[in-house]
Amino acid sequence: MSDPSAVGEPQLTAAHTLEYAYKRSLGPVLSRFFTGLRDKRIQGVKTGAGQVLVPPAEYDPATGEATTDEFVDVGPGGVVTSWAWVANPRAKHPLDHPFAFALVQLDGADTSLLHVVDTGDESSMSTGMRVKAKWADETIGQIQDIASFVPEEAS
Amino acid sequence: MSEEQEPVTRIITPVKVDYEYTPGVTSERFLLGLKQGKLLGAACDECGRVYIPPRGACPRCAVPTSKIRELAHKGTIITLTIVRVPSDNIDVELPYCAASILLDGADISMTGLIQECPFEEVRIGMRVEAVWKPEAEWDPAHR
Amino acid sequence: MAEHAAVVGIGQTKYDAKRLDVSQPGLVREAAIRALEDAGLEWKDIDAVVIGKAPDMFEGVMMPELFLAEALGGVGKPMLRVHTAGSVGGSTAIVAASLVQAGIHERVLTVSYEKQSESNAMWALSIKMPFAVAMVAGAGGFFAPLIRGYMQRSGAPEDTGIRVALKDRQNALKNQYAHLQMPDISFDMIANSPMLWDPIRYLETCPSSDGACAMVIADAKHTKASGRPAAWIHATNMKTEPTLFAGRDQVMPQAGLDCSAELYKKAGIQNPRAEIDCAEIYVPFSWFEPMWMENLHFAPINEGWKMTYEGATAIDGDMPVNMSGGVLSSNAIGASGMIRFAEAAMQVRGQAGEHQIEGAKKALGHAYGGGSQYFSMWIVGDQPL
Amino acid sequence: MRDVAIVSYSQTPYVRSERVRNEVEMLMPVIDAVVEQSGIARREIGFTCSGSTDYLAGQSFSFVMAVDAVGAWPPIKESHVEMDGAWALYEAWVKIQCGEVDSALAFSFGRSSMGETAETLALQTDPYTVAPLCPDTISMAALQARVGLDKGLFSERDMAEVAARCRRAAKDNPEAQLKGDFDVDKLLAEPYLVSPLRKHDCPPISDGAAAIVIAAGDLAKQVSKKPVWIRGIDHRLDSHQLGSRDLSLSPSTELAGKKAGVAQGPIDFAELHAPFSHQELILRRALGLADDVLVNPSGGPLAANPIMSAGLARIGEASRRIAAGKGQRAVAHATSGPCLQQNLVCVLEG
Repeated sequence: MSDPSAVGEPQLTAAHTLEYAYKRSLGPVLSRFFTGLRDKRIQGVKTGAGQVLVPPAEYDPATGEATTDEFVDVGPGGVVTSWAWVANPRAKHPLDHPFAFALVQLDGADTSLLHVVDTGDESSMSTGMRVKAKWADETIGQIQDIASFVPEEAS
Repeated sequence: MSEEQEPVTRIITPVKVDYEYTPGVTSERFLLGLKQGKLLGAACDECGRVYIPPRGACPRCAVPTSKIRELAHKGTIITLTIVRVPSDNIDVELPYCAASILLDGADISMTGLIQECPFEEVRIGMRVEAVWKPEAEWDPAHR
Repeated sequence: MAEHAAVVGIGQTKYDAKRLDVSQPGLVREAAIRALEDAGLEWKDIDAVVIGKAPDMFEGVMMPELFLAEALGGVGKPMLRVHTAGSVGGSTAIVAASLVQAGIHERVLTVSYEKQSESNAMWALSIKMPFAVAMVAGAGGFFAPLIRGYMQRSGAPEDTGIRVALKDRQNALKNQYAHLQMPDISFDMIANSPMLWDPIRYLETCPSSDGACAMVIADAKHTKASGRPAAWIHATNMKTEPTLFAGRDQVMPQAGLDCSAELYKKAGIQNPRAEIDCAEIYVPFSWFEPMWMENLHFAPINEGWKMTYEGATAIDGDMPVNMSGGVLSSNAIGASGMIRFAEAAMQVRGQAGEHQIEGAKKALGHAYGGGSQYFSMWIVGDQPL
Repeated sequence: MRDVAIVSYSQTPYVRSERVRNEVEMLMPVIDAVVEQSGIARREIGFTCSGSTDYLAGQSFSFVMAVDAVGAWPPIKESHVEMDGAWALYEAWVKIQCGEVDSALAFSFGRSSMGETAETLALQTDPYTVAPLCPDTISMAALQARVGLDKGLFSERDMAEVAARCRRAAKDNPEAQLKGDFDVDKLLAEPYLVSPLRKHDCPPISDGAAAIVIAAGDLAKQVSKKPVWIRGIDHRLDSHQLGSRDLSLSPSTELAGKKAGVAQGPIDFAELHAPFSHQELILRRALGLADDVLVNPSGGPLAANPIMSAGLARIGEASRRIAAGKGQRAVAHATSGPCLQQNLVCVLEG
């Protein structure tokens, strides 16, 4: 039986792109969060056990129960709980210069938000450092309304 | 109330994924055949049935179709539809007739456009012939 | 070996073109919560979750079950994601049932959904690939030639499809969850609607819907203890054949013929038309009702259209089909198969409200997908087999 | 529960790029081989289940084409999960447990090389608050590694040692992709890729397919001289939000391991689906493996990481090693989702 070989190069190749601008309806909880971002407020939601989830979720990871309708303002400052230094950003990354993806526990929140920290260089990053949200020039109600987090003392 | 105060209820998140696509050994042979004005089918290594366009396997036997067969440019309409709905993935002017055509010597029909004939005259069982685009417009996409 | 399993809870969302009031988690949750409430259960009672949906490109989320973990109370539990094209809702229910029948879990939640308003179904179904010239648009372009093939071989009257569409659209008026509600629907309105993919007219096609459907499947012990009406699963079956191969009969696929024949055998059914009280089958384009009547052995080959014509498939006929309004009235693609399975279960549980078939004891749920190549089916009854 | 055994395993040699063959051409020889070695006639196999994802292939319904490689004529009982092939194996195992069939084929496939997989996998994250930032898999894994490092659970040297050991082990595996002898000090002198991960902490990009045939008790004994018994198999899910998890732990692996009965006997070796070096260290702990348990003798995902098959391959590699008499009881593991969100654990015995 012939077995087409994996070696060599194909003669025909073509670029193929999947592209679509998805329109996502948000439901009540995320709607509140994104409306807040547009107004330069970061809000978390309380779970039945009183934990504050940021970003707010409709359902409690611990129990599966719906979260409450109690929202609280958190941040804009917070603590970096983990970070990954991206020395060579990809085109799809939010920043075009070296930055850190980070988990940021905002003041008043019990969970951490995944976002980016912009410090310029890796040596100024550390776990436990204080950062604060830097807003985009124009906020429209999307996660990128927070342009990045920056060191608190530098702002 | 200004528009600014309306809550955000929907967001737009663009998703773009880029690929470099390769068609596979058997499809490539078929596509290169088109470039030379040939309709290259492929026969199953086991049952000998001829597939066009070949996709790499005879699905009945799950074995490769490695024997290339050049097929005639004539065939018979098996079934058809007249398409009157636009679609992003189609660049043919509406309405058009798409038919399943069993080429002489093939064991499976391929889809083709039926042109140069009024729709009402197209029917199942009708004989048709492939008309090639001017050679200058040939590319690995077939019609 | 196999344990008895039964549907003890069913939940559906309202199907609509755009459910802009909910997120994806909110959508699946709505169906899941209703299924739990119907079963009288809480999240902690659920052992595992089986979720199904059609291509991820509809919503632009890869393996969305991962981010739906919280919404489906899945944290700390086993979760499976099934995808078998249009038949997926049915296959998903079957996988969930098998977890109970195998004695692995006692109570399983199964959910399927689609939120088509987040993108464009036609785009997601017919993504243009390099080196291929697309000549058919969406599912209609693919299935229209098969319908023409059926018309040719069966000699069915040309208005058969219109009659199916009229029946299903009238049935939908009896179903609060149905997407398309057309109180003034008439034969002429359908006949005069635009021809999209000849011979399929606009009003003979399914809509694009947002929606979710969920069921709780439990073992015999919990089913009996619940004291609630149950739809006992008498038999399930799945069959697949390749999309295109030499000699394939795409109009009357062998996979469907075999799948239903085996299903009836497992369920102890000798004469399906006499023994099955009603059926919810996957009819995205009107003409598939007569085609599937033959494929499901309810009618001899080339005579399925007679059932439509004689009114046998009407809600007051001897073999009612798609009492809920069917896929023609609500089509949240990934959920459409499960809705058929759930509606069959609702009938034998006596909870189908205005579209209830009086005294239904045995019902068929049917789904198909791909190029008429994936089939999933079940028979449910008001008593254990 | 019925006794069920793995009776054969086959895979493609893992390569950086299957550019010439398409998915069907890649799969056919693998399925041929696994069926041939199973001793069960193709038409006699009771159930078939595959695992794959449309986002690797760049087209919707991409699993449909794979049916061409199976020989689904006359029609077969068949299903598909949009998950790693390990979960396809799970569905197949369930089908046998139902008593409905006595044998089953599970397979999976993917050509990661066609796209930018690290970015594509970012589409798995929450589409509202996370995916728009495109956190690629390497960056997310780096966030996870940092948590473990900060807690002092492991060091960068430990991570480099994992990478060096896996790639050394891969030298004995003709089908592995990235293999060789690496000096840990030299590895640690390399710059970070996404700190705290260096290139060696990350998996290669691999294309490939894998397939397993399983059979119930009597049939397994009849067709195979060395059936490898599935003594336990379970899978669990963690929360999706990275910020609400302790990323240095894997509670779902721990729970699945308990349910699968990992601790009910001595473990000779483990095949862990840990695409990033630190994940092996997290999984070891979650499974309660003793320090001397040999992990990933095949080289593991650090030697070849065919997305959608890498989990099934762990189970297959473990079964192959047991069948070869190089161990009696092993644990195999598969993962899915960002930072080990979903995990499957399978206990195998000779």
